[in-house]
Amino acid sequence: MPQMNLVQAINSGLRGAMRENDDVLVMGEDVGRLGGVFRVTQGLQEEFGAERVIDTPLSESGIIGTAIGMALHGMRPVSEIQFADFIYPGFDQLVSEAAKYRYRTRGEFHVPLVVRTPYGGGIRGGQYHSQSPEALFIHTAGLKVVCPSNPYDAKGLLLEAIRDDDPVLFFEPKRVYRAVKMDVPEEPYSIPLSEAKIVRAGEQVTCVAWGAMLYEAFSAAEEVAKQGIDVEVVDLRTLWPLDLETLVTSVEKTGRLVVVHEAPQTCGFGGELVALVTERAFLHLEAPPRRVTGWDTPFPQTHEQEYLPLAHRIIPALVETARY
Amino acid sequence: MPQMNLVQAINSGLRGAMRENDDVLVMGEDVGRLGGVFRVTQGLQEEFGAERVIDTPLSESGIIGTAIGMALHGMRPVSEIQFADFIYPGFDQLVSEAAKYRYRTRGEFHVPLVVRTPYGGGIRGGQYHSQSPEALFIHTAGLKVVCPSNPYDAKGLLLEAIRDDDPVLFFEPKRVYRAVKMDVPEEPYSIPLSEAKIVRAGEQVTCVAWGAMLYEAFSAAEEVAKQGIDVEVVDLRTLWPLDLETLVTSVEKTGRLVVVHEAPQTCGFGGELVALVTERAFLHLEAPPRRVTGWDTPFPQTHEQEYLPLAHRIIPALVETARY
Amino acid sequence: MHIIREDGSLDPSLDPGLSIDRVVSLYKAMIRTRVVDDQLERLQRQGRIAFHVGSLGEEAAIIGSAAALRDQDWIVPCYREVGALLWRDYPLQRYVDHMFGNADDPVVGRQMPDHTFSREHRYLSVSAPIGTQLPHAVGLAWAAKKRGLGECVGVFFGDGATSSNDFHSAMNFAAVYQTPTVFLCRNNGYAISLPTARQTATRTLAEKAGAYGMPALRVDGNDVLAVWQAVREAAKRAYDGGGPTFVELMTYRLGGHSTSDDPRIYRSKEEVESWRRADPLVRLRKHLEQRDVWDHDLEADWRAACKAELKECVRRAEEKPAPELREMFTDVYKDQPRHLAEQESRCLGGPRAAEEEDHD
Amino acid sequence: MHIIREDGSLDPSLDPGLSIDRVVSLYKAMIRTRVVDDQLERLQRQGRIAFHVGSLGEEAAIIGSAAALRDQDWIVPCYREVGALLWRDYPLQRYVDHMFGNADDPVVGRQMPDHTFSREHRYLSVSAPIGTQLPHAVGLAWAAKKRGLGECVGVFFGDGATSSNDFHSAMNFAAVYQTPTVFLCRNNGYAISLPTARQTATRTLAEKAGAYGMPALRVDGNDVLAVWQAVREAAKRAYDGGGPTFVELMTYRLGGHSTSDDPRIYRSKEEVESWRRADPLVRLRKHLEQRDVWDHDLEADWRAACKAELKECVRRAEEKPAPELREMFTDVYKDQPRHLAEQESRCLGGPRAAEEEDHD
Ligand SMILES: Cc1ncc(C[n+]2csc(CCOP(=O)(O)OP(=O)(O)O)c2C)c(N)n1
Ligand SMILES: Cc1ncc(C[n+]2csc(CCOP(=O)(O)OP(=O)(O)O)c2C)c(N)n1
Ligand SMILES: [Mg+2]
Ligand SMILES: [Mg+2]
Repeated sequence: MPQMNLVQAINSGLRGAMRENDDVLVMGEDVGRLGGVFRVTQGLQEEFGAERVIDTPLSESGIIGTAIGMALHGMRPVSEIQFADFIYPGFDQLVSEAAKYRYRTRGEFHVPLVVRTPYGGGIRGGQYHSQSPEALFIHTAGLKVVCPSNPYDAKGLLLEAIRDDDPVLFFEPKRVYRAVKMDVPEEPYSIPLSEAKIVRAGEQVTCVAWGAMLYEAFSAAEEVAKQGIDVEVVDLRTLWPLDLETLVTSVEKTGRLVVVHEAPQTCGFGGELVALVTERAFLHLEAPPRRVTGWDTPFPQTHEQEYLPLAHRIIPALVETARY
Repeated sequence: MPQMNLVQAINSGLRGAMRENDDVLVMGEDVGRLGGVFRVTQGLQEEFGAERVIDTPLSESGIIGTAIGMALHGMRPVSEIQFADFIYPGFDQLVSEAAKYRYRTRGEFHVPLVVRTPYGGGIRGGQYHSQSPEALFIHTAGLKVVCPSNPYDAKGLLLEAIRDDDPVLFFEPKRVYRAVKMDVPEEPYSIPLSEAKIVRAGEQVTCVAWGAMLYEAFSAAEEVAKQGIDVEVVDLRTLWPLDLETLVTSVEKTGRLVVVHEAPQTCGFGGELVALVTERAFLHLEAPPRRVTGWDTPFPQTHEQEYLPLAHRIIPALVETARY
Repeated sequence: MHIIREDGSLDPSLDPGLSIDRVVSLYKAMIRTRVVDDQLERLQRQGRIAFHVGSLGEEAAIIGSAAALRDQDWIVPCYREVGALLWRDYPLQRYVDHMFGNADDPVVGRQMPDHTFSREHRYLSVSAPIGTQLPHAVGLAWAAKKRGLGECVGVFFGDGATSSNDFHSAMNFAAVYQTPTVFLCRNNGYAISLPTARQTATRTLAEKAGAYGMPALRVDGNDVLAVWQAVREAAKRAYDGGGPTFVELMTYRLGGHSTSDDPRIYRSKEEVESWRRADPLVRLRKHLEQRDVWDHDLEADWRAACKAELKECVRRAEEKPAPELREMFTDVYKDQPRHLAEQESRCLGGPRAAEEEDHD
Repeated sequence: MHIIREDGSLDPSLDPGLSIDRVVSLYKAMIRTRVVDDQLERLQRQGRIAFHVGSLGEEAAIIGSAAALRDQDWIVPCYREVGALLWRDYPLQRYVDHMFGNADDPVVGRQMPDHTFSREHRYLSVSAPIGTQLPHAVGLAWAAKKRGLGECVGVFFGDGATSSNDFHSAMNFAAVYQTPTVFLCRNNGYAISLPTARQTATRTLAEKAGAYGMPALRVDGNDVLAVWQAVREAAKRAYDGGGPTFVELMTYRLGGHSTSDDPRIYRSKEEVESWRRADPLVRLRKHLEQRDVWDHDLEADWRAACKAELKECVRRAEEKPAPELREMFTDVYKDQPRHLAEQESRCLGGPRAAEEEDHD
């Protein structure tokens, strides 16, 4: 089986989806001729032509808004937003239109749209090339939000997202793009949405993460294992709709929860997860749920490594939570 | 002292601010000649002229974006967005620019901008005239978010917001616009931001609300009092930066928390409040914190009264929490 | 551009040659829309419906445009164009049920009144945010082109919408990709209280098309034949692979912006009066009478028939129950996720709001 | 419009009559910018700075525009215009400190390199999102007008930015309110990989101004005198209450979009070569040599001086420490709120990231 990094796996997923369904097309800034600024769509225009791999003008509202129109006609556009930080000009189309079209037409129309976008820190991108805006979309009823952590999941979840009949935000951890390689089948396959994965079984603390921070949570778990603290690490994979069962079951077992994400803490998805678990597993909780997140500031550049909730910040949170 | 409803109090606040400072101006769709679709700016253009009470073209990005430019020059624009549901075309300017300008210039430039907008349900407005998007802005570092519940607070908080040197989102509960009248001084006065108010002292459950739902929380508290349940009702007034001390102190006393808001539950501000209180008052909690909120659907029309977290839904939450 | 002159006579050089029956059917549709508007406004004032946004004075622009498109073409509405939907034989009862948000409302009370849609009639969904429908119309047309279908898309919007973000991206994408889209700009003089002259510094809205390299037409939107002619020309260009066209329909909003508006605050009686004289119905009626196909009795009978039809629909609509509460929790996604199933049962199993809570 | 011909000779009929010293100073500023660009690109390739976005080939458009504005006028940058800031005597050391994000960086490492600003020099802050600065430039000019100051505002942006939402609202507001704004559109042929010809269906970008009722000028952006002339004319109109002007500066991005880009993937050597022959520096140098105010030695000395100056700044910048960690937590608001004070002490009191975590 070929080894692929995240960029190659997503590229392979797009290729597979476009081969199996003529209604699938890719559009965005610099996705065609250049193959995307991260080269995720490299080679697609050669294979599928400029009619299906479309270089668009510089307008996120156009990229998302016209894709909604194509989706209403029955096509399955995959729009790329060059950086998640630049999704805001298309925000109105996502929250006012894509998210509500099925509801406001009682299902007569729906929007099978996927919006792919690289998110998060790790490339010294400063405040406009590092953001993690997932919470804004999770708060918007009608959208699904996916965030894979590894190449295998990324390809399977992307194919599933493209087949899904509702709009899906697909956040790609740019920090992982070329950092991890693993076996990924050439042919299309799919991984169901809304299924979390326990990537490390443990008894004492549940640590939830996704995307790039999953690796930090994992290495922190390995680290504290040396101190005899046994951490269960959960990779959410799909952020919304959430696989709450897996999460609650884990916390019912461990009685302790640490949530990790890059986005600022306040009103981030971590707060929602803490609230949900506290509501449902209150009597099982032996320590206050903890959040290890980006600080409540814009994303900095020089000190990026101290802004991100990396292992060095997760470790003490796990220890304190375990020892509470 | 004159009696004013919410519309009159805000109008009086704007008038006072414009009289005491020539740099204050009002701009937005239909705010001048018409006096606003809710008549909040009625009479201002007559007094201050079309140069300071500006009818703008139909562009929220223009209304907010050009106001940021004026604020960078040292003026104090107050932009009106006709309904909070229509703020999204201006979202990029708020989160990418207004929120980050001070940080990214180390304070050399700042944006003293107030964005006023009616929010929430209660006028049969359906999904595009009823939204409560406060969480999106609370999640954005660099913005302040205010939401008054009554005419007196509204005028004082508005004047303070206009004097504040940072961008402030000022959410007005349209459901309350003409529903409440109270004594409001003619002359300007101000109420500090980030100070919550305990509107009903109680011992057994802390109930947090703001804006229109404060009345529902209050009447629910009065109702359960008849069953001998003593509820403390907190009006946050400023949502962010938060007066966490008042909240935590109250929960340390009561050991129980119920949060009420109109926005959908998932990733709403309620989740953040539950997480914060659980993190800080864990050992005082005698029951799982509860959220009574809008459902995770777009805002409906016919069944608006069942979508909103009105007293009939708050009462059982208070009772169950108290009896837990 | 005029085809029917003020006095009702036809400029023979411009006559698009519609059969007289067709012209009569246009007139009858315009009258029907007018009658429906009048009645719904009454119902709103009586508090029997929550809201109405009408098309008083814009019937020629709306129905003339709809008539110039073919059945396979899509209509993407703003919110004043139910006349175009009715022209496509959308059942009046369904529309009235929607206005009451009752159990037979196609959107089961999830939207405000006048937020219609119908896949069967190739009519997308009205949404309140201004301009958001424009990129949809471009994408829809783009998809039709990619799929090799002969469809074109007519999209309605107002003068105010030309200032919206989405207008800019839609116009640009349509021109760059040459999508078969017809931009139907109802320049009715106002965006709520803002006159078009202060919405933009250009003299006309048609000029805006130039910024995108798109051809434009500008016609008297109160002259149904001129509207039909211009829109047909634009649609032809679209079918023939000639790409998009911007059509400015010069008209006037004779009524308030909606039932929530009081236009007397921002415009003069005289201005409105002068436009009443240009009422598209009056002019077309003159024309039909000159051609001896219409008279006072036919007018009276038709208006009575339209009114009776509506009243019967209203009677039925008011007898129907409200939509079931569980309708609030479906169609957020194709399959209801667990969290919504839970919320639904919590809601259905919980107490109901006190009646007086109901701000009707 | 040309003023300096290909061969370096001046078209006397168009000569704006700048003193020869002034023209020389323009040339020297252009060379200095070019040298700084070259050196910073090297530093980035050596991994000593994280990123650089240069102005190779666009120096005439940038410095000619800056020179045509007065000291009291504001410059609102896109991200390639540090040459304009240096023209206003912004200290080179400060810029280099910023490029290294060290303790003396005016923004203390909170932004990527090349995100400069300076109130002292009336130069707003660079931000990455395309187009967002345009409404600021309109609001800034609007405020200056309301306050009765004679200021005007020049705002830089690229061809790609003309497709942005904010371009549309900024152009419309500027024209409706007649703000003293000069729109400086650097049409450098590309938006990263997208050629201007596929960014829009119009032949020129200047045509877009018509959609807003705004006058436009279109000049050879590689001819510093033509740029100066056009921008001065636009600025004059602004001072005289004539409102905004759109100026299209026809130029070419000789380098990559930024140090992260590889332009060979999307454009041909031949195309680039043909534009190298139109290098604004070469043309202006020819002109100065014809006027006997410049020669090989002066050129060599000046380039050497610029290089030495930069190298000294780099030496100093590299000696300086990183900004203090606590700088991460200030200036989110004027006064630090309690939650940020808490986060600051948690961060400062906590462990540090392992060095290898540092993706430098
Ligand atoms: C984005 C947005 N901003 C504001 C509003 C409030 N609003 C509703 S209709 C309207 C005026 C629209 O005018 P125009 O486009 O000319 O259409 P018309 O009503 O005249 O047919 C406004 C400002 C809205 N619906 N959407
Ligand atoms: C809203 C937004 N979308 C996408 C990007 C990514 N991006 C950065 S520069 C650029 C191209 C800009 O081209 P142009 O406006 O012509 O300026 P130039 O770089 O040519 O000077 C793009 C797409 C961005 N910065 N902001
Ligand atoms: Mg209008
Ligand atoms: Mg460019």
